[in-house]
Amino acid sequence: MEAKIVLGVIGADCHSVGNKILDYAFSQEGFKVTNIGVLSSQEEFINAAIETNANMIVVSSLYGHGELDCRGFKEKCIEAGLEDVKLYVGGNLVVGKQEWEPVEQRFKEMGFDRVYPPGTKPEVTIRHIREDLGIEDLGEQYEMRSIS
Amino acid sequence: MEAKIVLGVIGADCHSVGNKILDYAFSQEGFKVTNIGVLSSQEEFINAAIETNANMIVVSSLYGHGELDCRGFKEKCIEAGLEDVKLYVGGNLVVGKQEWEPVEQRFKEMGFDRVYPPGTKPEVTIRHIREDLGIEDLGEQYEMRSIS
Amino acid sequence: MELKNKKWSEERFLEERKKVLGQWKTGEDVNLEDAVEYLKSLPEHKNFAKRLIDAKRNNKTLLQPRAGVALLEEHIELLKYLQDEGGADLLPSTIDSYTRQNRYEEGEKGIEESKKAGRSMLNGFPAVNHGVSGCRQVLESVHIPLQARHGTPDARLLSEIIHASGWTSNEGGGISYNIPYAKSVTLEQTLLDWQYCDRLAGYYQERGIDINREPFGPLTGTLVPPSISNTIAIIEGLLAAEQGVKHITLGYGQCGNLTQDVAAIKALEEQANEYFKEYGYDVELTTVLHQWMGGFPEDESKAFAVISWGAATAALAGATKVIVKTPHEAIGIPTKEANAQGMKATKQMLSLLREQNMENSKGVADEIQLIKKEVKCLIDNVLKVGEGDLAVGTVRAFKNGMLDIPFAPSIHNAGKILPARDVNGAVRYLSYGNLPISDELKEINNKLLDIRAKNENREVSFQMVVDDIFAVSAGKLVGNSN
Amino acid sequence: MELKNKKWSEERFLEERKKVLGQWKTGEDVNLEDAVEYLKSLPEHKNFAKRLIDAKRNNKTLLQPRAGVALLEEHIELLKYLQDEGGADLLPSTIDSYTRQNRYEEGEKGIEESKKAGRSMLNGFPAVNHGVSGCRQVLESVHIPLQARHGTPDARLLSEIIHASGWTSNEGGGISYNIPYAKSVTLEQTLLDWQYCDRLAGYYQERGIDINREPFGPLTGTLVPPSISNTIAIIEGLLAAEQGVKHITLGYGQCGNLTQDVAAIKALEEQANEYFKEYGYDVELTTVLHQWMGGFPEDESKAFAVISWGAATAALAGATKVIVKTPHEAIGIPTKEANAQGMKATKQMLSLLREQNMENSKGVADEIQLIKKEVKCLIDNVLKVGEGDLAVGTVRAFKNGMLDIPFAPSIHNAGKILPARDVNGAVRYLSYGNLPISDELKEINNKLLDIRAKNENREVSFQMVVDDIFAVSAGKLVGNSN
Repeated sequence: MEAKIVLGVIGADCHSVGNKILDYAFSQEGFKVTNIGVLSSQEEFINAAIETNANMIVVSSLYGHGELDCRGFKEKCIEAGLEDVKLYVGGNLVVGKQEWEPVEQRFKEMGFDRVYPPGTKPEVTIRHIREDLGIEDLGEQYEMRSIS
Repeated sequence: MEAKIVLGVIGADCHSVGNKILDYAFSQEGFKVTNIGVLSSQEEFINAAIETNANMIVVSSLYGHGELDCRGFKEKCIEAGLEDVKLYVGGNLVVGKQEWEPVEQRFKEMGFDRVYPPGTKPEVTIRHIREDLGIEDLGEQYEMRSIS
Repeated sequence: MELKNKKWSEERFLEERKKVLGQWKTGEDVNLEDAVEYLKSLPEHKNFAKRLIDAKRNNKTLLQPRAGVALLEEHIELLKYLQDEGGADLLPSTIDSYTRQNRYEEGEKGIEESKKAGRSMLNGFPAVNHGVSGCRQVLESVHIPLQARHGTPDARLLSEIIHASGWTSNEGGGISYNIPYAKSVTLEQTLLDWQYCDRLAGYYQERGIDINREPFGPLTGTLVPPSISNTIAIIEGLLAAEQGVKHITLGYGQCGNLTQDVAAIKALEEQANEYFKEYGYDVELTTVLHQWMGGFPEDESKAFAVISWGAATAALAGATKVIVKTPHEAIGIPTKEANAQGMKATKQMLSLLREQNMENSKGVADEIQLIKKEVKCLIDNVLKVGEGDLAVGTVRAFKNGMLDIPFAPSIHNAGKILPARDVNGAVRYLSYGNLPISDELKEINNKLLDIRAKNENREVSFQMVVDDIFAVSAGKLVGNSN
Repeated sequence: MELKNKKWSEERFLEERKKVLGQWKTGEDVNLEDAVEYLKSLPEHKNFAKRLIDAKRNNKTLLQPRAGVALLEEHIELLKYLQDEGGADLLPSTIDSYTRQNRYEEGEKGIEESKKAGRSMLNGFPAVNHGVSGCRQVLESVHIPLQARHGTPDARLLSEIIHASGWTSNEGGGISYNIPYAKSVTLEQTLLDWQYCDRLAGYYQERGIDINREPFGPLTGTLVPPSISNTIAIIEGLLAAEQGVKHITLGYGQCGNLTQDVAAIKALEEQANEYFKEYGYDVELTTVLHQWMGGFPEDESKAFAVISWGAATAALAGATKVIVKTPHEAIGIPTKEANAQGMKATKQMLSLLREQNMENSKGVADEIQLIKKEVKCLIDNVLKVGEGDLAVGTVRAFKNGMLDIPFAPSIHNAGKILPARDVNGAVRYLSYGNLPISDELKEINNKLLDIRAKNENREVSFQMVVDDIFAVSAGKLVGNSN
C-alpha cells in the first residue's frame, strides 16, 4: 500500500515550521504528500483528500485552539465518504497546561486515530503511518540524503 | 557624648564582611570602635564592654541562629551592670523565610533597642546611634575620605 | 495603486484614508486634528520614541513584555500589573488574532463571550473594537509609553486608532507582518498597506509628534540566519523612512550563540545607519532583541535559564530594548504573575550586566563583517532587480527566491533556503536556494558546516536542520549527539 | 611538629594517625586496609576523580549542589532527590558547623534533637558522628560520586572517615579552611592538619585509588580579586601535590564580570599546570566555578537570573564543574525542591552553551596575562620569604600581610587590602596593603579605578567598597548611581 497524505495546519494558525519539517520528512520517506499549508479549514483538508484520493490526513495545531478547530472533523469526513481515511492530529492542542492523557483521550473520542503531544519527532509519526497503513519499511533506500 | 561601641559577630558564626564594613564606617564617623570580630560569645561582648566602658553593643548574626545566640543577653548585661548600654542587633537573624515585623518584635522583647534586617546600610545605623546617644552630626568633617 | 518606494503625497494618503476609516464603525471616531492635539497634550514620559532615545543615550536596555486580553478593564489591570509589579519600562498591547485578520465582527463576538465567560476568550486586545475612547482609556491608566504588537497584514485602521489614542509606537511591516503571518496575501498589497501605516506616522511626525515604528525582527523565529532578518529589517526601515518616519527600532530574534547574536545587533545598527545616511534619511535608530523565540522547556526553572540567557545577550549586545518571555512560554498564554517573573529575571540580568559588553571580541568583529557582507549582497540585488526601487525590488526578489525566509507559511515565499547551526551553535546557510550571496561568503558558510559534519561524523543534510529544530526542546542548541 | 613543604613519611603519618582516630569514638572503626579494599571494590562511576577527568576530556561542565542534613535517612533521601530529580552529576555532603569545630559531642546532641524534632536541627551532615558505617550507607544509596564539603580547620578525622567510606573527594585546605572560617587558629596548625589530609589522600593514591582534593576557591566570597584566590588555590594545590595527591580541582568564585571570570578560570588552569610542571608533580588538574557567593536577591525570579549568569560563566569558561546556588539563597537553607530548581536552571544553561566559549576575546586574553603576572608576584614572594619552602613562606607571608584575604575573620590575616570594582565590574585592588605586587601592575589597577572614579565624579575611596558590597542586594554589580 502507498501512503497518500494530506498535511496542513488547521484554523487561524500560521505556525509553519513543523509543517515544513513534516512535509520534508514524509516526502523523504517516500510518502506522497499534499501539503495544504497553514490557515486551513476542515473543508480544505477534506477537499484535498478527495482530490488526491488520500488514505491519511495529518492535522497540526500549534496555537491552542485545536480542540475547537477539530470538532466535528471526523463526522465531516464520514459525510464526504472518507470514513476509512486515517486521521492524525498533533501539536499544542489545548490552551495552557493540561495533563496529556485526558487531552489524548478527548481527541481519540473525536475520531482521531493518533494524537501527538508537542515536540514529537517525525520518525515516531512515520513508524505509526507504516503500521496503520501496513507499509513495509524499505530501510536504507529511504534514509535521509544529503541535500547540500 | 562620645560613642564607644563594642562590635562583633555572635555565636559560631564566621561571617566577617559586614563586620569589617561596620568597623570601618563607624570609625570613619568618629565613633570609638572595639571590634571583637567573629565567633564571639555573649561573655566576650560583655567583657569588652566593661573593659572599654562602652555605651553601646552592636551584635551581628548572619547564619540564622541569632535568636538562640542572643537569648538572655540583656539579662546578662544587667547582671554585669551594663543596664544602660544600648543593644543593637542585625543580620539574617532567623532560619528561613519569615515576616520581618514579628522577628523585630521578638528581638525587641529580648531587650534589643534596635533590630535590623539583612542589607541595612551603615548610614541607617549611624543615624540611629547619633539619635540614641544624643550625638551631634559634625557633617562634612567626618565624610568618607579617600584612602587609596 | 502602483507600488513605488516614494513618499505618498498628503492628498493620496487622505484619499485612501476615507476608505480605511470605513472598515469598521469605530473608524469614524478617528479625527486627525483632534489626534494631533491629544498627542501633543501627552507628557514626554508617555512617548515611546523619547523613552527609547533616552535609554540609548544612557546606554540602558529597556524591558518590554507581551500582553493583551479581550476586555478593557482586564487589559488595563494586566498592563498596570506589568508596569508596577513587573517593572516594565515600555508597555505593549498584543492584539488578538481576529483583529489581525480584520475580522472585527468576530472580535465583537469575542468581547461578548469574554464578558459572559468572565475570562478572555481572545488571545489579545481587540483595539479596533475598543476604538479611540477605549484605547485612550488604556493609555491614561498607565504612566509609561504604549505600543501595539500584532502580526496584521493590513493594519491601517488599527494604526489609525492606536496613534489617535496616544499609543506612540506600532510594530510591523509589509514583509515582516506578511510572509511569517499570512498564507496568500500578496507582498504588493502589504507593502502598500504598510506604506499607509508609515505615512500615517510620518503625518504625525511632520506635526512635531514623535512616533516610533518597529519592523518585526524575528520573522519565523526559527533558525533565521541573521543576514536574512537584518536584510528585511533594513529594507523595512528604509521603506518607513521614505514615508517620513524618523524614529525606527530594528529588531532581531536571539539565535542562541552569543558571539553571533551580539554581532547581529551591532551589524544591524551599523549597517542600517549606513543605509539611512546613504539615502539621506534623518532617522533616530534604536534596536530590540527578542528573547529566544523557539520552543521553550516546560520546566519553569529551565525556562528561567533560557529567559536569562536572552537577557544577558541583550545586555552584552547593548540592545536598546528587550522583549521578554515568561516561564509559562511552553504552555501557552502566561498568567500576569508569570509574565512579571520573566521580567524580574530579565531586569536582574540587565542590571548585573549593565557595565559589560563584548567590545574586545575578535569573534564578534569577524561575525559583524560576515553578516554585513551577506546583507549587502541581498540588498544590492533587491535594488538591482527593482531597477533602483526598493519596494518593487522586494516584490520581485521574493518572487524569484532572491529574498527567502526559512519555514515561512506564505505562498509568496520561495521556501528554498535551509539554515543549520555550525559547531558553535551559530546559524548558517545549509542551502542558499536562490539567494544572491557571493561565492566567497558561501565558502565561509560551507566550511563552517563541513566542520560540524566532520565533528558529528555525518553528511551535511536536512537531518541536521530537523535535529537543530528539535534540539532546544531537549535543552540544547545544536542538534548533535553530544 | 615543624612545618615544611615536604611529603610526610608513612611512619610519621601513621604515628600521627593514632592520635587522630582517638578524637571521637567512631575513629576506631577506620581501618586502612579494609578501606583500601572497600574503595577498590567500588564501581568507576562512583569515583569522583574519574568522573571529573571524563568530563574534562569531553569538554563538559558537571553539576554539583550543596546539601546536608542531620539524620542519615533524611540525608540519603535528600541526596537521592538531587541525583534523580535535580540531575546532579556529583553529590556533596555539606558538613554541619559543630563537626567543623570538632565539637562531636554537640553533633551527637544535634542528632538526638533532630530525631525528636522530626527535622534537621543541624545545618549539615555530621559525618564523624555517623561514622564509617553511616557514611558507607550514604554512598551505597546513590549511584554517583560523593564529596565532603565543609569549612573545617582540623578535618583529619573527618577525612579519615569519609575516604574510608568510599567518598572519593574532600574539599578544603590549610589556608582556605582557616583564614575565611576561623578566628584564631594558627596557619602553622591548619597547614599541618591539611598536610595530614593530603597525605591520607596520597596514601590511597599510592595504592591505586584515585582520590580528588579540592581547595576551597572562593575564600570570603566577597570581592576577592582573582589573583588572590588563584594564588591561594595554586599554593594549596602544590602543597597537596607534595603529599602525593594526583587529582586536584582548583576553584574560583564568580565575581560577576564575564571577561574577568572566564580569564580567572583559564589563568588558574594554565598557571597551576605550569607550577605543577615546574615542581615535577604529575597532577590531573580540573577546575570548579562557584556561582555567585555574595548576597542574593530575595525574589526567586531574580535569584534565577543570578544562578543562570553563574551557569553561563561556568560554561563559557569551560570549568569542569559548577557549584550551584538555589532560588532560596537569600533566605537560608533551601528546600530540596528549591535546590533542584537551581540545578535545572543551571543544567539548561550548560547544555545551551555547551558549544560556546570566549576564545576569540582579546579582553579575556589580556585579563589572563594580568592575573598571571599578579599571581607570579605573590607566589615568587612567598617562596622568597619562605627561603624556598612554600609552607613556611605561606605562614610568613600572611604574618606580614604579603598574602592577605579581604574581609577575612582570622586574626592571622592582615586585612589591609581592599578591593573595588572597575567601570566594567571587574574586581581590582583599591588598596594593596602589603602585597608585593609590582608597580607596573599597580599602575594598571589604579588606572582602572581612576576611570571609574572619574565616571562617577568622586574620589577612589572606601565608600566605593561599601557601595559595591551593597550593590548586589540592589541587583547591580557596580555600586554606582547609574
